Amino acid sequence: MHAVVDSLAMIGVSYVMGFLFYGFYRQFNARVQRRWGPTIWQNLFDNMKFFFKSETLIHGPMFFFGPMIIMAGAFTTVLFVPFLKDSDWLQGFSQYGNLILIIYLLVVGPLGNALAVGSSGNPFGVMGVTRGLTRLMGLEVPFFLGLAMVMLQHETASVHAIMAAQDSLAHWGIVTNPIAFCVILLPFIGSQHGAPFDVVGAPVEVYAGPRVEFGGRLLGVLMTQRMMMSIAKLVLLVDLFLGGATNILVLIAKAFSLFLLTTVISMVFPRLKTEQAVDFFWKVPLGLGVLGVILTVWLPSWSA
Amino acid sequence: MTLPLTPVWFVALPLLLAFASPLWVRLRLLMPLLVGTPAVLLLLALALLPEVRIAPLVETIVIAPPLGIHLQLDSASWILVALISFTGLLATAFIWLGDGESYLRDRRAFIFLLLLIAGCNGMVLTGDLFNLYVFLEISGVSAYALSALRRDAPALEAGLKYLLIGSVAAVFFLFAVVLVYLQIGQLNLAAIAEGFAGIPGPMQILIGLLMLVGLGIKAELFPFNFWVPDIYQGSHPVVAGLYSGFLVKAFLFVLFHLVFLLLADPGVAGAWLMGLGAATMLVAEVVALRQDDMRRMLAYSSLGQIGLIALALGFGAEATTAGGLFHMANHTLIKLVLFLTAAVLMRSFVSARLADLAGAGRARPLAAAFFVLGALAVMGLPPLNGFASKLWILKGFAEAGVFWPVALVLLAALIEAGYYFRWIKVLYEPRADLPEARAVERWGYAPIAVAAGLIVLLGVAPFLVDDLFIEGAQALLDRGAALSAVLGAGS
Amino acid sequence: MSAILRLLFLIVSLSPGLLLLAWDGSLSWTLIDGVRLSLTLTPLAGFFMVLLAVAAPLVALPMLRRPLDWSSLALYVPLVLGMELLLLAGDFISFFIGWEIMTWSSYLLLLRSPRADLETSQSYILFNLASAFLLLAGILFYYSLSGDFRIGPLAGTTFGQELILAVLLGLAFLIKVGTLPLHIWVPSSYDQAPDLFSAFLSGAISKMGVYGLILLLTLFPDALTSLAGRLLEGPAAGYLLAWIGVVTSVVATYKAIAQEDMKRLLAYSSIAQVGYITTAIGVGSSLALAGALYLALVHTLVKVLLFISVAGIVLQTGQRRFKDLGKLIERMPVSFFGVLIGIIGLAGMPPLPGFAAKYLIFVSLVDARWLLLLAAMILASTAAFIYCYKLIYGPFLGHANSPQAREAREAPLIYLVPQVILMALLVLFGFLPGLPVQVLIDPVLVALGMETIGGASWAELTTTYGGYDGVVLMLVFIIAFVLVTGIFLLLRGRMHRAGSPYDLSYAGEVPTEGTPLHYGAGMGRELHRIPLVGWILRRGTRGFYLGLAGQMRAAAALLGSLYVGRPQIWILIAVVVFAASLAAQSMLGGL
Amino acid sequence: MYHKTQCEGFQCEQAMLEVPGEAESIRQGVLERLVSWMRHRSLFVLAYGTGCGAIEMRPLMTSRFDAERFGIVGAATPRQADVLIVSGYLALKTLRRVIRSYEQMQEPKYVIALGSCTINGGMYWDSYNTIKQVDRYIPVDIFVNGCMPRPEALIEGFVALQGRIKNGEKGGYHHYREHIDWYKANQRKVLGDQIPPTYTCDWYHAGGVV
Repeated sequence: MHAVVDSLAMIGVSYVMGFLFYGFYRQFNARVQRRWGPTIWQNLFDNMKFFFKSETLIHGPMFFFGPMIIMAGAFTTVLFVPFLKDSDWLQGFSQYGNLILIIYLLVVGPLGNALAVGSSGNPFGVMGVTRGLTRLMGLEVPFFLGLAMVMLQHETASVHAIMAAQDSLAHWGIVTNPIAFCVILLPFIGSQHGAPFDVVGAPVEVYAGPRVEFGGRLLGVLMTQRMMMSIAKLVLLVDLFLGGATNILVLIAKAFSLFLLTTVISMVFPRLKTEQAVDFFWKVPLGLGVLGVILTVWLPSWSA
Repeated sequence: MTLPLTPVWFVALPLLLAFASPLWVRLRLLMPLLVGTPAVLLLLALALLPEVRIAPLVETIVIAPPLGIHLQLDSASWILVALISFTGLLATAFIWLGDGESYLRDRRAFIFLLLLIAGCNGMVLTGDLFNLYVFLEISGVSAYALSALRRDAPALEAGLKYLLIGSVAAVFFLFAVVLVYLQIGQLNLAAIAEGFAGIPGPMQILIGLLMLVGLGIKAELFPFNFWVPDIYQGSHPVVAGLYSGFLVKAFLFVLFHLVFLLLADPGVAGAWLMGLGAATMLVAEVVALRQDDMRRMLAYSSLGQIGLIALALGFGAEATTAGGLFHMANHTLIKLVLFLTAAVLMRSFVSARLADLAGAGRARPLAAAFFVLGALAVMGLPPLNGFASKLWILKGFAEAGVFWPVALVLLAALIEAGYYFRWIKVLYEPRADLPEARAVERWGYAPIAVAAGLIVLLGVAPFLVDDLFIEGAQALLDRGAALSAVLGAGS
Repeated sequence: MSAILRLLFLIVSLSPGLLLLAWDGSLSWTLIDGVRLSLTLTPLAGFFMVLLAVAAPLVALPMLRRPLDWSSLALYVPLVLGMELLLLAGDFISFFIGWEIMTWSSYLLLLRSPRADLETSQSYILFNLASAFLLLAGILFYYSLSGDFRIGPLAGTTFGQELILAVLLGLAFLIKVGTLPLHIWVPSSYDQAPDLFSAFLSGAISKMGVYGLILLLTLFPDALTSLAGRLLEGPAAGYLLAWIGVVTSVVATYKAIAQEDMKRLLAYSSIAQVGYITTAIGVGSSLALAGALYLALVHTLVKVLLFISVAGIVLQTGQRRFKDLGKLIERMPVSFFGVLIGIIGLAGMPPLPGFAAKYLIFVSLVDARWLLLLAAMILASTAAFIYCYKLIYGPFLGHANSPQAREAREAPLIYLVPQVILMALLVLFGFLPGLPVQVLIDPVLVALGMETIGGASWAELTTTYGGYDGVVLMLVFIIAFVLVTGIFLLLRGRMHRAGSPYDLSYAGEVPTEGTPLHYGAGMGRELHRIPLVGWILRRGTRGFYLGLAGQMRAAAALLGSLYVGRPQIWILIAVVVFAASLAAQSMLGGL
Repeated sequence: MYHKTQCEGFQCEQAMLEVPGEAESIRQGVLERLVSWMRHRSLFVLAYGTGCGAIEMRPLMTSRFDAERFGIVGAATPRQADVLIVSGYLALKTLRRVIRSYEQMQEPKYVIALGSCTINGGMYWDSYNTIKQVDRYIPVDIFVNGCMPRPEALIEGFVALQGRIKNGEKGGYHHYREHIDWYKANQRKVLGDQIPPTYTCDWYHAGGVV
């Protein structure tokens, strides 16, 4: 029973945080561009509107199940990320998983959806999927390298243990392992479909995106999972680098500050083409990561 | 002449039968006798085996007291004799059963085939340098004639070329014999062996080189083997199979027999022969890569294997020598299968060229299967006999800690695979317009099947025969024992 | 008669399994003087025997489809028996015999395909024989060191000797597994082999190289560490091996993405997967070896599954290129699920066991502190998503691009049975990732003298870095899926299916059958624009090997010109050689 | 292909073009009111830039006019869009695409026609290949007249549309469904064989107009 309530709570929290954060993002974006911008609830409205569209077109069973898989993937991801530390609540099933599992779970859904895109038969959609996978290929390398540095630092892949090790501000990951944080930051924005790297699903401008054939309620599902997935990633980073959170308010504050940081970075950079993005990931964050590995792993071992 | 079972029969029986050939023609016994003679010789060899394993049989037919024919059947020469008889049996059986070309079935072929067997047996058995020369000429002459049997231009050309080069070889060898006789005054090998060390060094070298060139030409070692492909290609595949099967082996055996017998320390000569063997092997395998005629390809492949055997025997360790002898036997079986298969394919498709044989494996599955088996065996792939003997040789090298021959042998095997598998691939080429295959007598496959069966059997269970080869190697290498057997214990 | 033969064939294909159940004790006899063959079943070999026991019958079953190709069936028998011999071998000679029987029988099986061309078959056999001969050289060297052919740890050897041995045997096995730059024979032969046999090539035969590599480690007293000491937390010699493996995976993955043919793609993906295994072997810790074995298991299941599915597609459509297929999802649903499960396993996605294997390897890399290797491996395994997607999109999704693809029917039952079995196995291992660890891998680790990694239950996969629970993961995912679908269907609103596959939002245009809508062939082409990937894809080793072959032929021509058909030259050469050596002797020795 | 009802084509034009009654007050439940409210706050626009109107639509999204504050954002494909803007005159070639895009949108869907050309052909009143009255071919919810109308006018049009959505009034798409024969006949008249494929309206063949 506890597990059920807890799971529902986690899903609810991540959804609410998701649309609020993205509502804020849109408003903040508007302010930076000297506009009013929509209300903070705008994402909820959009989402709900799609859920209540009276017509939904599908292209065969796989097309229908794709969004279901991605949504199930999002739920699973959320449930395997511990939201709070030293608490019975908002844990989900995180004690049965670990960091590497979470990283892979983040990709399960999109791949399931890729099947749906493919079965629609729209070449633009498939093009978008390919771009998405290409970007993933680029960002995953530095992202995972950074996570590996964290895992190595704490000698565990368990998020709980990593969180528990950061018991004071001085032991926060961002303080003890700043290189890993820097390595992860940009790929993290990419994985959030954030601005310089968002050509894949570029919302309005590019016809070729994975969502080209999705409309109606299915599109609502896709929007929902993206918001939830983003929150799961944010919380994960909070757990790894900002010492986790003991209650929901702290969690929101920490996640929000991280979100603000990524948003600010997103605001000021122009969009990259997919291959430019990949090249960038392999040059700058990965280069930094290699440097970090040499500094934190090789040098100590040689000097020892 | 009281004992019916003596080594003399190995020479005498084929000679006698050959000279009485008009009678057999009259009695229509030509074919049965052609097959029967080697069969009888094989039985004789088997019957003599227990005795030979105890001690070498030495037989002297005295013509006039210092002159005489010395025959010596020890474990090593027994292997060769048995091999010659067995090969002769299979080849003649193929000629008889396979209902082949008429020129192989007439009186002349009968005579020359039996003479070839007699000559080779004699070469292997003789303990006398001059007789060695005589038998060498007998086998040589019959071989020239066999090459030219078909009497068309290529065959005659091959025969003539063989005659020329064979005569040169014989001349070199004769010079050597003359020089030896001048120096020592003896022609008995054992006696020569005793006195050889007394010859001045430069003369030893001269004699050695003369023999090397003479026998090297005959035994197809590298700088002297340029004639081989032409002759093999010009001759009928069965005849080529005999050349590759036992003629070369006999010469090779003679060469090494002389080396191990005459020289107290065969190290230097062995090293030379190893070098020649390695060169023969590598050069032949490389050249074979580009051959488009099956007979020619098989000729080069045969050269390569000869090189390997020379390499193994030249090393002079017991394991390599035993392996080398074993490989001789195995290679004979393999080449017999391959050449007889080539004969079948040539008869079916009229040509032996690569392009004409494309897809032949689908029209003649059995022949192609034998070819594949032979090819796998010759490359030394388990579980076939080529593997067992190669392993034995290589193990010998490894035991001695000498690795360059191992590397060369394996490299050569790899190159060999390069062309054999090309042929296999082409034989099984999917082809819409399969060439029309002419009918082949099914019984012709029987000798091939026997050889193939032995290939598999010796590959799976080489332990059945390995004692023979170890004893053979010991007999070949043990100079003292050989000398004492002839000259008496005191010498 | 035919029925009996087929039954016999099936029994042979089942023989590895029977052997596993029935074998106890050992067997030995003398081959030739001083060479003694001995057969015994070690736990390590037993593990690979399990792979063979899975792959052999499952590949054999579809081969029984009529019209029967008796030659293939006949050749399959020595192949399977040879591999059994190879695995049972307690000494290197029987190992080599098994290895060679496997080599030539697989080559002859390869020739059964009408598509096999000369270049492919030659490269297959020559590389494999090169591997075999290197192996033999290594064995002989081993023999000269230990004086015995029995497989066992060496003692009292010098660094140089160990290095030579490791290089000889290592090269032999690396050729077999197909690591860079010795992989050139893999793609074309997997591609051109008979469709079902490709499954066996990739699923079982390539694993023998893996077996050899692990066996190589056991020859040295302290595995790879004894060779060159330690680097960070792993063996320094293994670092090199691991990089070979990772570079192989990266390059092969990009090559796989660039392929336009299903079987070639799978072939390159095999190279990449085996590259991971090589890496793990390089790490050499107990975690890594467990990962390597696990991945070998998963790869066998997955590749047999995928190749059989693909064989079914090829059988029913006659097409093998992505651009000629499409939209088979409705016509071949079982095959679709086969490929789907297959690629999930191949990509290493949770919850299928491919993830468990990769997890172990990743953790072992972190544990060894080889983070750069880890990054490169992540690169390969993420890029693998692209070809996995291509593999399922090309044939099954999108639009049917050829008449055959439009009219294809589901593959015959005899093709589907192995697929269903393999799918069930993969899903089972997805639920219970600890099952293979406890049942299959731990005994091997024990035998190798390493610590075991089995967890408390079959559902768990545990490492020192933490683990995960397969049952919980699967259940959460399934419940979430059911829940989401249920809630979605409860929502109000009309949901209907498009009236035509061409009802696409296509910039207001109306696509028709003639519109090039299928993106199968060109997928991944844009990766060329990424500098690193473009650089990799523009390179290949084929030119080098063709050049080598050309040089060999030139040498053959040069040496062949010695063999002219003129007796006077033969005599001249003989005389000149005679004179020259005489002269040389006189100069050196003073005649 | 399409059933004849009472009349065909321009015979019954006037009847068809009449607005179906002045916004009769529609009774809505709580949930429906909520849904309507959500819908009116979120409009995804498929901007079909056929004529010069394309130039006027761009500023709408930018900082000066900022349509996003009304929840109006662009959509890339018709599947995701709620509102189709026909911005200016339609040539025959573009008409076909417009119809196709409209039919591919998911209901509820609305059309805003921009500029005089969509109402009566405007300056192209005598062009041989320009459509004069767009609402003969697709149902238009809001006309925004002018040549061209300024973004302010467009925003006003949007707000009017939002108002109608909020009140739960029946959108033009109902009209399209109910009078599909008439629309299709008109489309066929000008497009002939080039008429968009009928499978997008498969509900029609599936029996019964909802």
